[in-house]
Amino acid sequence: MFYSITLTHILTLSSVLLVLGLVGIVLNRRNIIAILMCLELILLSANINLVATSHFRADLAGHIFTFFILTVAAAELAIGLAIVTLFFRNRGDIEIDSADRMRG
Amino acid sequence: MTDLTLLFPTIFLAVWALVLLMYGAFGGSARTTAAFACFGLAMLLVPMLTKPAMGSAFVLGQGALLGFSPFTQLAQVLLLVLAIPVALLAEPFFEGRKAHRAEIYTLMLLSLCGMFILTAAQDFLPMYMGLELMSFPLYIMAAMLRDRAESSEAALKYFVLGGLASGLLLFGVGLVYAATGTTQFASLMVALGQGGMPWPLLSVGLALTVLAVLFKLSVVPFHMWTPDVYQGAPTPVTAFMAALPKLAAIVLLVRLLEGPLSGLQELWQPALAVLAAASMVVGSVVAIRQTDVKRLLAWSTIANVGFVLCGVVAASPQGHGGVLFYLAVYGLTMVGLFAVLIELENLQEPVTVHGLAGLARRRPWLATMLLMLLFSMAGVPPFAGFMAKLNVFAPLVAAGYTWLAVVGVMASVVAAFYSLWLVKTMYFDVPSAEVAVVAKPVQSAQQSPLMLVALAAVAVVLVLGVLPGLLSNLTLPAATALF
Amino acid sequence: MVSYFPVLVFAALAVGIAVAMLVGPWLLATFKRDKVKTSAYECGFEAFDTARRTFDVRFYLVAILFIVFDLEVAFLFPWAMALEQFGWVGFVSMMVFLGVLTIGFVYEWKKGALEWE
Amino acid sequence: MTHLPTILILLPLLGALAGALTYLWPTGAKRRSNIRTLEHSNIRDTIAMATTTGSVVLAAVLAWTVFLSLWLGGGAASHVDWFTWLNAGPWQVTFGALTDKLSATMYVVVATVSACVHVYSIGYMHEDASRRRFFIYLSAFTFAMLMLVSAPNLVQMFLGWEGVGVCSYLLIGFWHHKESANAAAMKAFIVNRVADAAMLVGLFLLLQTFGSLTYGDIFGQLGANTAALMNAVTPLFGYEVSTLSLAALLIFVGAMGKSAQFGLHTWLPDAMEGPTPVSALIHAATMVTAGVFLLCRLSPLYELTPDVLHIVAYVGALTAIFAATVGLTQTDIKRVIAYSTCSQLGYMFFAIGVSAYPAAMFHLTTHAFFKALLFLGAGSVIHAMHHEQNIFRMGGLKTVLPITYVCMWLGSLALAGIPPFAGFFSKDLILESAFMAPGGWAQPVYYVGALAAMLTAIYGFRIVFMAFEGAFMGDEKVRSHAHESPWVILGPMMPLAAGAVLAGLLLSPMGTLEWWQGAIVISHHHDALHAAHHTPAYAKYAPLLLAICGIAAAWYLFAEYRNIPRKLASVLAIPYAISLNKWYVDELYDLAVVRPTRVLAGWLYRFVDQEGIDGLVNGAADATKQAGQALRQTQTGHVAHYAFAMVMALVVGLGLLLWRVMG
Repeated sequence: MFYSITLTHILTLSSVLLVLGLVGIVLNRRNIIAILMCLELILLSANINLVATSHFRADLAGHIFTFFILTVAAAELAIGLAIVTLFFRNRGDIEIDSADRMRG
Repeated sequence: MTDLTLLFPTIFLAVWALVLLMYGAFGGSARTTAAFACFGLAMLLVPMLTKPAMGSAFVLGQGALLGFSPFTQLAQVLLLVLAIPVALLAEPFFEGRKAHRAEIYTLMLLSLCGMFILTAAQDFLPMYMGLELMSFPLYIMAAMLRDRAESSEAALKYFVLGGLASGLLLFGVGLVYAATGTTQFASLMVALGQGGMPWPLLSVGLALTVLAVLFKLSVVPFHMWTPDVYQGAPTPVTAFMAALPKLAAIVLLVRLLEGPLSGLQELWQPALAVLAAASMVVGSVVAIRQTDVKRLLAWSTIANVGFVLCGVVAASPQGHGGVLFYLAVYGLTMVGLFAVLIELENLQEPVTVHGLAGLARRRPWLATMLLMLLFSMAGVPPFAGFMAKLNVFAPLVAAGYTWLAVVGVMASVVAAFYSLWLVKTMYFDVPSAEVAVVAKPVQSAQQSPLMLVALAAVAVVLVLGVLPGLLSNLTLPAATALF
Repeated sequence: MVSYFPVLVFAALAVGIAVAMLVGPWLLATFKRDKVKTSAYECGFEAFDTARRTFDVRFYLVAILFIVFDLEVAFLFPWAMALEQFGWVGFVSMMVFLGVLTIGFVYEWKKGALEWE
Repeated sequence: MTHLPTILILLPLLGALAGALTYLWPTGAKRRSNIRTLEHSNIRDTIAMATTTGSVVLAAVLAWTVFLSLWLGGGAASHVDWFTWLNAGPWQVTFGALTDKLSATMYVVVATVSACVHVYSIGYMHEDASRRRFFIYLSAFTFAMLMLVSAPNLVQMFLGWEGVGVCSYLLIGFWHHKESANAAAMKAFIVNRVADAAMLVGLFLLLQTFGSLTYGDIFGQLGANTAALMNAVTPLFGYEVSTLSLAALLIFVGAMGKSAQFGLHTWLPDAMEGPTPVSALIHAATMVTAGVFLLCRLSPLYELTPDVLHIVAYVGALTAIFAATVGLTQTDIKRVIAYSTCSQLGYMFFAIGVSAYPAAMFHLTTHAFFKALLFLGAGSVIHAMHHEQNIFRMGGLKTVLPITYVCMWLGSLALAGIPPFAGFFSKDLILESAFMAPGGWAQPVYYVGALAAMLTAIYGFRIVFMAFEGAFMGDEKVRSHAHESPWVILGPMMPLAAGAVLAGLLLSPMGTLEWWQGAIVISHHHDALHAAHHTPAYAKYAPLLLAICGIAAAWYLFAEYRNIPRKLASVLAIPYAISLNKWYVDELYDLAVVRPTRVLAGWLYRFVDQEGIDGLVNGAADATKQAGQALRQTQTGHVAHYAFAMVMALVVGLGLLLWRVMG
């Protein structure tokens, strides 16, 4: 049973995660932090793709790629948090729907 | 061991950025940092022009991580040439708002470093790293005016949507990797070179990677962040975003399409044609209903990206040469326009369409420069903008995409309309009473580099309009080397 | 399944130690309860309060700084394992990486980001 | 040495730019009114005059150096590339300077006359408040003209062609406060535009046929695949027309406009509204000869299209006789000379028509000297007479203007073709070539030309005698103030006078094909020039005899018995009216072209433009605006909406992609 897990299964899993992340961003009407979490989810789904492929194809490139993504994702999150903080200081809340001063 | 001289410009930018960061942290003033930044960029031009290095760096297996072709080289030189005037814009803007920080130059240099990596990437890994290194500083720079709500809102929107795009890119890379077992462009080209349609997994993965680039280019329908971000970001940052990343991203797009994806031309050519048409039409049409000048320029950027894509769709040396030509001219025009806008903001002129009324009377010099740059944007000969449009439409017709050229010319007419509308407002409309009161009186001496930048932009736009050969003699061979 | 035997041993050991550490104090130690000792451990928050209140923004700052430095370890572990095969090139590369991180660290120190107040 | 042509071409441009820079000179206090005072702009005017005149004089010296080193120094033709202007794949346009005998001759003509005119203008325009502008235009014109003649390809040639057109427009309308000057400038521009449109089509045809507009490429292909190219056809209104002939004809139409040939000549007499130095430089010596030059330059092309050459010959002959008859009755001194220019250009064209290109170029050169001299002389008279231009209000001026009188005599003798003056040699050669053209088809042209030669002598000396001989017929007050012009005006006329006397003798080798060293090509099938040596004596001397008779008649009619012409006019009322009204060409155009166009335009404006197109355009504009508004509403400002749009686009795009890939 355990051995019957193939790359396809894992790609399906990662796709589900991706869709969860996308839906989270699109449907979320309240919290910016949740959007950051959804972004992380998308990145992680990509990581799963890479690691799984790396494993099944016995190729190291995917692993290396994943390390880089992790680091970059951390930096991205740091910037995201900083922007959210700034936004909070200017507005007094972090509701994503309040960010609609500019439109049209 | 890799030949480091190939990487010298990229490494130099990163090191110089860190040096400036430390200089600023240990008490260096923002003004001197600005000078050092521009000095460094100018110095870097010397080796890049005199000793253009060609070849591959970090060779692994069939391919390499980075590759330097004439196309990449020329794109990097153009990026550098555009970066210098943009860096000059920051000081006069931020000084007046007591928000001039040394960090902005570090960020600019780092973003430029990212673009250098992006334009040379031969593998999805450096492509991703370059894309993020280019984008992260942009997110931060957009938020640089810390007490303006618009500034942080712009940064937030840019960040969220940019993060989404790069997430999709990574997912796509994962799929490509799963399908082919490689992330290198060269190996991918081999894998795709078998002929026939690619299997679904691979095609979805490739589409997702291209999407991320289209997002950076703000191609319709991935454009929606653009107006909000351009409007909210500090004006020099907007200039930076309008001029530089577009060039870097299009170079990557061209290298992707003419490299690994060259076998799939029948797939991407019609798709890009549709997107180009949509961008030209939507960008031009929405622009005519704008009231904020920065926002109007953002929509015009979207339209201009559509024009540029026309050259990509042509998929010929002439087309890709025209792309570089167009973006160089467009970037410079944008920088010039934003220089004038900053000067107007500093003079407390309202930068809305109606606020420009009567500008020709109040500030004849600024109005004249604005006029010339807008004419160039509208594609009026003898300005360079006309030659730029010609250089993308002609190859398009040669490639058999006459319908797209027709759409393009019609969109140009609409685009010309809003440019000339601004000119008309400046020259013939009577200002409302408030404007006359708010605007500062004419200052006797302008000591800022803004006028210098705007004048230089006007001069180059004129010279290239009359002598397009000066630039197209460079772009055409560079693009020919792609094939 | 033989190859998973070490895991079983590992699991058994872990459970054993955990149980020992829980049971040991209960057998050996004396108990003097007071109010602080019995309250739940939280850094700077009331333990039982509305969960909707906002966090102090300085927590975010620390989090931001932490995230970045946290991840260098992800590089350091594999690097340390394979250093022998990298040779000097690998060593110098990592030193450059750490040097860049150090510059970031120096920067935030100089900017006073590490001060709580 | 190789860069001398480049330098001499750029010098006038530099002069003009330096002159233009004086406008940036800080003016100090802002002037309240727009009225310029002479004192105010004096220094800047002087600087502008010095830079423009100096640079053009220097250019003239260099032009002679280049010319003489090519002719006597045995130098070879040279070609310098400046830069590549357009690089559109296989089609390249490289600007440069092609210096062979043909262009070197034009350098000399253009630069010499221009230098004389510049110096002359210092005196002639010294009372004009905006003379600085005048000098800048003059130098700019000289530059454009040099660009035209030095061009190694038809693109640069066309740029110069349009450049001289613009400068001519600006200079004709120089006195823009005069309604008539504005109208004349517009007329010149519009008539030339009609011709240029034809020429552009011709150039496109050449580009399509040869894939290049560089002379070298075109001539090379003409030599290599002569037969194939001659058989090439272009469909036109259901007929198949020889491509080469069509292109040659269209380019000739362009040349007709610039060189004021019959049908497109109407702008030239009106162009006399410009200051007289302009008439001397542009409308006598240089710009109007550009058409002649161009056809000579393209001689390898025209030699393959004999049918077009016949048309050229007939148009030239018609122009020669037409302008000569009109010149007989005009009263404005400058208009008479203008018609004479028109007529002489007709000679040049029919020389080309009989393949005697060297004769045409020879006449172009000699004509430049004596016609510029005549114009400058006329200018001197006008200057002395306080802008009186009607020769019937002059008379007996030889005592007042002795030097001008002599100059006018020399110029008129050269014009009439009396040996040993310049015009004799070149005109003689042209007429002989026409007479001896193989097959004799051009003999009618010869007779027309000989008749025109007599008329030329009559109207040429008509001005001299009316203005300088006999009794004064104008306002006594004007005469009492009249005086000989200063030397700054007379001086520049001296080199031109020398040219009018000597050019024909000295430059007579120009009349042979060998002298041009390959710059001109003549097919051996129609080498009229060579046959001209064997002209029978009666044909050779008849024109000279006619010309002498003409001078005698002029003396009889306009100096001795001045009342005879009036009687003649009443006896020959109909021919007189036709001549006086310039064959009613302007009236015909007014009736056939201008009025119908106006009526049609008015009708189109009311019914098609205002109601149809404006309605359509405004409708389209409104629709666009509404679309913009609608699309604007989709830009809600909410990140989630933007992300949703992205994801939806992605889903749709991927769906299409998968459908395409799998299906």
